[in-house]
Amino acid sequence: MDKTVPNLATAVAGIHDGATVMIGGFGGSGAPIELIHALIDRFRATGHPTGLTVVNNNAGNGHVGLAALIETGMVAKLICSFPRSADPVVFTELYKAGKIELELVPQGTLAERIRAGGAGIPAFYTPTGYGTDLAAGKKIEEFDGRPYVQERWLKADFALVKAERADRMGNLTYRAASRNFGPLMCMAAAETIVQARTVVDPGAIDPEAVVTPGIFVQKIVEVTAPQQEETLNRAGAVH
Amino acid sequence: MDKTVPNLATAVAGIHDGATVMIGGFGGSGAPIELIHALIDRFRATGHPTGLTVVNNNAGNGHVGLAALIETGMVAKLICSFPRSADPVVFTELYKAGKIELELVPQGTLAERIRAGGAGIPAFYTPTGYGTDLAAGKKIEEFDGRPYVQERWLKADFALVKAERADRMGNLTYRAASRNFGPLMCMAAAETIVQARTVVDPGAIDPEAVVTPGIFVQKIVEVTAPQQEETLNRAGAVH
Amino acid sequence: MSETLSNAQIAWRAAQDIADGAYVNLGIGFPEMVAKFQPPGRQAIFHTENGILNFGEAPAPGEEDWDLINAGKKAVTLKPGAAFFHHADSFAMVRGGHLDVAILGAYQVAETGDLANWSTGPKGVPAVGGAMDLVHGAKRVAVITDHVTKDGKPKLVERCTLPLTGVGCVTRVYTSLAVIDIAGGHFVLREKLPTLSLEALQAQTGAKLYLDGPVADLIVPEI
Amino acid sequence: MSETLSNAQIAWRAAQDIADGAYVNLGIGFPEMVAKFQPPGRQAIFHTENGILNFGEAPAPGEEDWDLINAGKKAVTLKPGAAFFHHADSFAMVRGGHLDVAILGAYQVAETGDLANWSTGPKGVPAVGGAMDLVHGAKRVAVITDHVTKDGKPKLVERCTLPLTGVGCVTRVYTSLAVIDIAGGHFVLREKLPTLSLEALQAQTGAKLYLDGPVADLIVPEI
Repeated sequence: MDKTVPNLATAVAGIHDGATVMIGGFGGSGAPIELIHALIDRFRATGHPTGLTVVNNNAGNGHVGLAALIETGMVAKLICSFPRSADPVVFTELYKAGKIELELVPQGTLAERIRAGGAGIPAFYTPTGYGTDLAAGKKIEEFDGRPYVQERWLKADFALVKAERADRMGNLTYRAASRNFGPLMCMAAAETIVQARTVVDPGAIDPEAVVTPGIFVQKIVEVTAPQQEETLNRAGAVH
Repeated sequence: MDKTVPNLATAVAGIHDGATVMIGGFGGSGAPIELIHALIDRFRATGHPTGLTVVNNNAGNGHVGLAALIETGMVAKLICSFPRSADPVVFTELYKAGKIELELVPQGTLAERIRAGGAGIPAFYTPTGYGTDLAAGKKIEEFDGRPYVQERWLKADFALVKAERADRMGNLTYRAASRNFGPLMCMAAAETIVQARTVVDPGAIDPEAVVTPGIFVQKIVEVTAPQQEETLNRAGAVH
Repeated sequence: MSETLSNAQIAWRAAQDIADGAYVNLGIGFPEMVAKFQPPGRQAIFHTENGILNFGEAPAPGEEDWDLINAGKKAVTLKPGAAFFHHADSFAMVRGGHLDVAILGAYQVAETGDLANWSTGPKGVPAVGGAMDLVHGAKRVAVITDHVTKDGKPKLVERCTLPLTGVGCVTRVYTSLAVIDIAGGHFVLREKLPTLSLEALQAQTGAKLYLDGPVADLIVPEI
Repeated sequence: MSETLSNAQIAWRAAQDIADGAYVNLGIGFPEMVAKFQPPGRQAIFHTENGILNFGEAPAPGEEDWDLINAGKKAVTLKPGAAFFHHADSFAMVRGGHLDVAILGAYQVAETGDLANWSTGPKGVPAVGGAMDLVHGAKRVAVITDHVTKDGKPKLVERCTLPLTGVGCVTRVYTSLAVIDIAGGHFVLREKLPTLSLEALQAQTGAKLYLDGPVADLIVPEI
């Protein structure tokens, strides 16, 4: 079994118009910059994919990675918890112009909805958001005398995730806090596409140390020197 | 911060009559034999605790560990998925005599209910059990045209868990498949009591390798040569 | 009595339908035997509910590590690329639709796809384990079973009379006599022992067998 | 205008109530300052939503590891005994009641314990982050804030007029003038600046201040 693909272009080739795409990362930590840029390059060359629904915690920074993806106009809808940031002009302008739809989800609910999608749990109850605008129209149920909001699972056609090490069967480890949404998105997507700094043979990752078991991963591409969104933005990079 | 306690007796001293106690392990793998035996010893010496509700996947084997705990009569109710096993006479006889209550829960639902208890999710929906006797009387809701069963969280006053390594702050690793219910029960109990084969100083466990973060652990006792239920039973041990 | 397949032969037949690289859960007991009969050149990845992916055969007697067991509490070994995980992640794999195939035993299977395999009724201690979870989520849920009970009663029935494990979940049944798909609320016969007439098979089956295209000969090696 | 505490002094006061060994989440921005003022001999364990327990101070400029950041996306360092985990586990800690204290900023706090701290209204891009999660689950949810807005309006009110973050969640408010508990639907005054009269404090507070026992002097060091 070998889930590696030869290059970034091949890795993202199957993402179709209108797809829901989960993109890992919290700010720049864990952002799969190279996979996102490969998707942008494909769009510039072919006009596809377009009309994407993107799930991420944020809306990107500067003009690289997620911000650059949004800037192309490929993204019809963003599902996220915090689309405001240091340099959010790209999303803010499109949003104010009515050119991109926003579904705002509390961060913990976003994480839990993605996990639920991966775990086959169609709905769950959470105290988060009860009594606020973000629970408007949602089903409320009381348990042990306390009200909770019903939230639905979130699934995706694709996930783009950045890992530290991958073996060819798809077992993954992450680096520090870049783990964040990665393990959840791997579970919730029909096709999970991983960029890993190192690809190793099965057996090279201790079974105890595996964070994402290979069953949740479909494609792996090695990116040996991944770029960091924060570093790119400090250098004023534009993709 | 140092969550270690000097010995097994101290570790289980706070478990009160009528408490709900989650006990880790799947069969003998991960069964915290020494903690269970310390609880039995306390009961024999003091008559307490009694009237316990125990949550475990099974009902024990032979006359050690969970089976021995049940045999003492300390357990009023068992919540588990599979109380039948190679040598189940203890539970079977008490159950048939009406001396112990059983709540039978499908294994995946049991795991998810415990996780929900730890994660502050009071209820969730699962396809598991729909249309079966085990969903009788439970709330059903349809999502995307498919019916699901509503299940409630499961929490405990105490959890008894076997770990491989613990640092003094409560960060844990497990050994092989003995991980099973441990990380979930640590989350779901008000007081999690861990027996670890090795206790190390904070910093000795790689932050990437931590399976249970210390926030989920309250007490740690070092048991350097833990006994294995399977090995004890093959030797005909009785506690 | 007509010729019937042995358990090993039923397991062999089921194994032929497992693709290379498939993620597979084999139920406790008889279904575990399927792992032995993977065709050459194919390697499935086996999942066990208690938290291992890619485990292998039993170790030599005396070499057991009792922390390294499968859902049947038998000692196993690891293959390269194995992973450990906790029970909630394990059943996320099951319920979340990540397994390609689950192969289970059965007391009864109905033409509706309903399965009864966990309880023979109110006597004794009830025990369900992971059976009710495994019938949901796997992309394909197959059953391997003798075609009839020990006393000759049909196990393939119109409606299960024993307590259900799951509703409408089974899509294929490998029996000691035939290979039968379940589709549209019907048993659809795909393969039968060449020595067995359709009438004789129908006589041992508790619901109508439908045909949808040719019925192949069910041919298995001597094992 | 009467004397008021600086942000650092408010943060200092809040830090005095954090026990040794407490698990603490500090909201983005002003609340992060609380970490600087832990009393000698006490060490709290800080949690950040993006998946770290027991992180420490910022690294020296140029030493940043941008995979090692906090919820405010600022670079941090690790203390011995740190752990990484994914977002669902991180919010399990929050929602599941495992944090001892969460300290957050506020636009408005109501005497009911309602908090508004995520949106100043319909203009601009809405962004909530983890705020709505953090107000649920922590054993104690405290707010640190100026007592009034920049233009002198009360931030402690009968009912919030801004969009709510959570209902009935705040139990203590540390302001630039006072320390106030929320109990039984009332603001209960615990401490106030010694130079400030009760009447002057009430005049700057948008809901009635209740007394329940003596009011202590709010005394903080020069920082």
